[in-house]
Amino acid sequence: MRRTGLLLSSALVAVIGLCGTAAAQERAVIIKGFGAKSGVVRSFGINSEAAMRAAADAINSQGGVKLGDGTIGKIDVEFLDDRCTAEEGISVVRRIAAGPALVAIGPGCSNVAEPLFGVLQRKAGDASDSGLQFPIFTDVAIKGGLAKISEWAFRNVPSEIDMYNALFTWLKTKNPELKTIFAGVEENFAHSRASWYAVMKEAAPKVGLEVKGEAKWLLEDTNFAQQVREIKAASPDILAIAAHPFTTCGVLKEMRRQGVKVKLLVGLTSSSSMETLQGCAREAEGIVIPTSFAPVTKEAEAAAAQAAKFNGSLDLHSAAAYENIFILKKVIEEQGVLAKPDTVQADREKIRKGLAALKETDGLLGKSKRTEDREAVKPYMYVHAKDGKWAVLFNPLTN
Amino acid sequence: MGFVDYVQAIIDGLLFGTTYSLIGIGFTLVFGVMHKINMSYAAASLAGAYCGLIGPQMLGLPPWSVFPLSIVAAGVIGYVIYLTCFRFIPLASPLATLMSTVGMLLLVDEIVVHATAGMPQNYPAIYDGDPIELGPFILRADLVGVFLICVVAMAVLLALLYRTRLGMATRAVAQQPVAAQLCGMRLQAVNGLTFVVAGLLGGVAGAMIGASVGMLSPLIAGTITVKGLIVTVIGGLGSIPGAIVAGLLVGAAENLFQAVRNVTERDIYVMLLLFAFLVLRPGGLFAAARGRD
Amino acid sequence: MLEVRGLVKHFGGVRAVDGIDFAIRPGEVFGLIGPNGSGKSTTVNLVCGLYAPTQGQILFQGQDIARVATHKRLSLGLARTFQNIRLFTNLTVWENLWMAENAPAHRAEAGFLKRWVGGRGNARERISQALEFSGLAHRADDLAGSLAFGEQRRLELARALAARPRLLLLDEPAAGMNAEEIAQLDERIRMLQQQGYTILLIEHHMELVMAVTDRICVLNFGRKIAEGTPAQVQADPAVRDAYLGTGA
Amino acid sequence: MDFYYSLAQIIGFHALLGLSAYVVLLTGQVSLAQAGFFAIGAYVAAMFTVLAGWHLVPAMLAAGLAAAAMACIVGFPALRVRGLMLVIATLAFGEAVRLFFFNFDYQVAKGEVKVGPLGGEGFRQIRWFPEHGWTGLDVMLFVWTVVALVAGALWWLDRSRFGAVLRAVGEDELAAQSVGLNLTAVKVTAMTIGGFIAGLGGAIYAHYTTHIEHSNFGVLLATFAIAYPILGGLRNVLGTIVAVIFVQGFLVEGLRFLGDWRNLLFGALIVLAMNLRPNGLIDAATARRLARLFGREARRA
Repeated sequence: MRRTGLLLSSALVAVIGLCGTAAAQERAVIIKGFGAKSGVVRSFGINSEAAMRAAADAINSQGGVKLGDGTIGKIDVEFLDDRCTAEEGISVVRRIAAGPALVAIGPGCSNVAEPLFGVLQRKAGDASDSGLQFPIFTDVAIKGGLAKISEWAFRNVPSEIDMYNALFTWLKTKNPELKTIFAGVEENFAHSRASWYAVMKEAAPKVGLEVKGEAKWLLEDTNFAQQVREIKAASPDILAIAAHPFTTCGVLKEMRRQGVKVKLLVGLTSSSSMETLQGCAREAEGIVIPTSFAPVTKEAEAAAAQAAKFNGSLDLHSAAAYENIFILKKVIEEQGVLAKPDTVQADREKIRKGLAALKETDGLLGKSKRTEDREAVKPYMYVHAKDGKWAVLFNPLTN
Repeated sequence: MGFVDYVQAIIDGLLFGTTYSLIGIGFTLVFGVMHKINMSYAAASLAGAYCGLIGPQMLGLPPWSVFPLSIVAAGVIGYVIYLTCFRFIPLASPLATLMSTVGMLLLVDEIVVHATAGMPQNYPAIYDGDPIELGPFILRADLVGVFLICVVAMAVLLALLYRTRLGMATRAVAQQPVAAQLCGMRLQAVNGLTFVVAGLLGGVAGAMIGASVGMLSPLIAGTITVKGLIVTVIGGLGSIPGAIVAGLLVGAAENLFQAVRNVTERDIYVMLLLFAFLVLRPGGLFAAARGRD
Repeated sequence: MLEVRGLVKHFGGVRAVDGIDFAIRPGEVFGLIGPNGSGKSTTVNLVCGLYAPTQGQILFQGQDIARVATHKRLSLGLARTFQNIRLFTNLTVWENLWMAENAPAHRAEAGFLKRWVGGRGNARERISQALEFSGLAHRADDLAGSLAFGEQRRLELARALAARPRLLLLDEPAAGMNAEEIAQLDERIRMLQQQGYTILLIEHHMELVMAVTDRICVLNFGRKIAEGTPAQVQADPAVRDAYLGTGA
Repeated sequence: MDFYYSLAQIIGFHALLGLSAYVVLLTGQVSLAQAGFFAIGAYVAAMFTVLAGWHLVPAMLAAGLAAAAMACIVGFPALRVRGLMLVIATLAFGEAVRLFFFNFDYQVAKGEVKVGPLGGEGFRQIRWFPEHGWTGLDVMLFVWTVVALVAGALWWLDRSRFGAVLRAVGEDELAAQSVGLNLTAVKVTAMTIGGFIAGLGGAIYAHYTTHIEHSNFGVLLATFAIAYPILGGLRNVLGTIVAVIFVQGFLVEGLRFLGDWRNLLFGALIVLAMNLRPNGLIDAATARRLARLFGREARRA
């Protein structure tokens, strides 16, 4: 154990030394990122890390953060891999909390976020609850309603309920001939399930769409002949696919083979990433997905270019990581965070209070609202796959 | 759900089951020769298929080049696995090779993840036309092609095992390793070659899985490993015909369970069926006749 | 003591044992001999329960044990050694002997818990005696697998004896032994007989069999072809044919 | 410090998982069902503390007993198969357990929210430790008390006749039968003990993560369960615990500073370890050296 600690601390020293931000008059403001950088969701981790580094770089090069005692703070980002498992996620955050970091941004997977938030103290200041007291500001894990588990948990992820309600309303006014909807659901992925059963299936009837049922499959399934026949039998106008890119593509390919066509495809927010296009650009052509990010504003374009410099691409997930750093900068300045070694716990409490007090935050696409439950209501738009790229179909902000 | 649907479900399952058969044969082949299980086999087969993608994606070769490249790559990976997980571990430690190949499985998977960032990769189909219609039933044309390629691969394998000197050596080593050595066969060379042959076959399997799914993702490796092992034991350890039949059986059974019940319960029944099968018929479908001691 | 009636065992189409009868009287050394493949080993395996007979009865002290589970036969008083020694090679010599402590005699001496999860103390005395008897006392703490061949044979015999059986099955105990070792074995078998053990000896080594047994049963092709004292059997022409292979 | 307490907890419940496989492995059975028993323990304990409001200790015992009962039931049919067949049969059983929890809903209203296992959504808010004000140190001491009790019991069992019996059965079933050992009883007992230990481990796991779902208990966890005793060597319980520390403490946490390389090295180091030490990290020679260290005459030459 001691050796592990030794190795770790020497590594930390090395990282800090390399970054070269800890110059004499400045103080390092340590923000840690964590998420999956191994396994099938590795791209999430790579992009989030790149976005955080890009944001930190942007802030540091524009003068850094003004700390409570007037010193200039430079943001120092390090990203840790949790392999998308609950155990490691908890362990990583405890490791971060044991160090000088003021706040952590992550995780990437909802199945890490849920247990992790459970480990945190439920009500801040509740002495009878020995849960961890450390602020977490989630960028990626998107499953609905998780932040209400703990007062130390904050999220800046899009609210699927709002996005899909609006999307269906818009679709219905734009194309009144669309009458029925059918879904394909990845049953063993909590987020995908929730997106259909708790979000889309509720939203569709409100705009007069008839729900014709759903076909089900599993995250790692490879054969969709049966499900596609169910889709064919239902012959819906709209097919909503609540699944991640791998099975989304699998189903779309099987539909092409069986010659099944629907008037409109709607996808899961998380699938509006490069993965889908990497896997099945041809079949996914035309799929409509609501998303909280596309490089449509000047800020967003600049941010995307910045992230690319750090070998990552900005999508709806990593854009949140980018925004989070800026939000945290604002909170740190407002709350007078000191970032001194002996004020770590007080600083964390200040950040928690600051985040909780926010009613509105700046984002790459515009203002986001914050809810009582520490969640965000982010601006969104609809994108569709066109010629192997994501293109904006409709942007409620500008129209 | 009517009768036609159930039959259609079975047909789909049978066609898809051929890929399970190929993986099952690879497991069984190595088991037959070394009496050891190579847990990393399915992952290595998929890794071979991934390597095939280097051709069209990075070297600008035509799309069909993925298939031969996948096969060759998988053969090479097979030999590397032999060297790293079997060659230097004493024969008397079966648990050690079990564990080393599990380590290899994790390693191979992670290499693939690092190379692709875990993103699914488009994989060309072997045939991209309309499905074949037989009365009320629909057959995926490309899967029929995959089925035929699998059958050819198996036939080549059987010919190799029963018609060539290498095959004879392999079988000799499998049955009487000491006697075979006394007859001048180099045990290590034969074992290594078995891994190459199994690897080549795995390459066919990996490529065909990629072609029939239309994509590759590290997500598949786990499923294919479990399915391959199931097929191997249902077919009877070391039995190639057994693995073929069992692959089709597993493919058909899981699709039927899915049609009759639903997808979330499907695998429970597959697993319980397997458990019951193993307990009631511990030797598998094509168990080698047990002699007296 | 042990009586076998009409014992039949088929393996698929092969009639390994095809209707054998014999009876062993208490206190005698009974030999079972025959050429290779005559069904000797199968008979032993039937008696100790590794195979279930296709037909026939195996009466041990008047009780039919043909369907009794293998491990229970030991507690009835039936212990054996194997042709190709089967020791627990990764256990020590001492522990090998400890394993057999499951006979009725031990049950009477120690309760369930003491027997199963108890330490070594309560078995120490008995096991040292067994070690002394087989001349292995100096190797008690060595792994069984590290013993020399002859020592392994002795250990296996000691293990069988540790169960204090009424009938001891010795399956080719002289296999692979040199003349000196066989002489020792001869002596040991006689000693066991004096101590009151009944012994079923399956053996290829004719000199040994003729020297130590009281009666002999000769098998060929799964059938009994002769039974009697060593002298009677040696004089039997059918036995000579079977061994010399000359058709009558 | 809290991080190290947390890491020690992880090592603790993984050690229980490994020890559960160790007992079964002694009888020569490679069981991939341990993750299933672990899952049963996790769900049962969590249901008792969250839904019924029990204290953790009785809930853990109940979890252990439930897992043991299931292991006992599985033990009987599984006896009929050996070797790789057994590996797959137990794998099938473990997966069936996992998939059962994937389809298992049992929710009870508690205040304004519903709690309890909910199929694919999992079972959240298993917060017995923080709700009762246990600090990281308390939890760690508790976990390691359990581990020490279990490891101690197994150590003692290993030295008793029963331990030798387990090894004897693992080595040669035929000979074991012929010296009067009841294979069924021995193997099923080993399975049951293993199930109990896995159940305890699962109970701790559920309360460590506060949220459990079926996907936590898959084939990977089952593989780890057998990996610990194999990596550690079957000489004694220490091997398993050393292996858990090697994997969880070194490969997972200790190498974290390597960032991207860590996960690649994970598999590679397992391969390397098996090449260098095919009989486990603590093999016969090491065990002898350890014994000498404690001033005792080596028992196994």
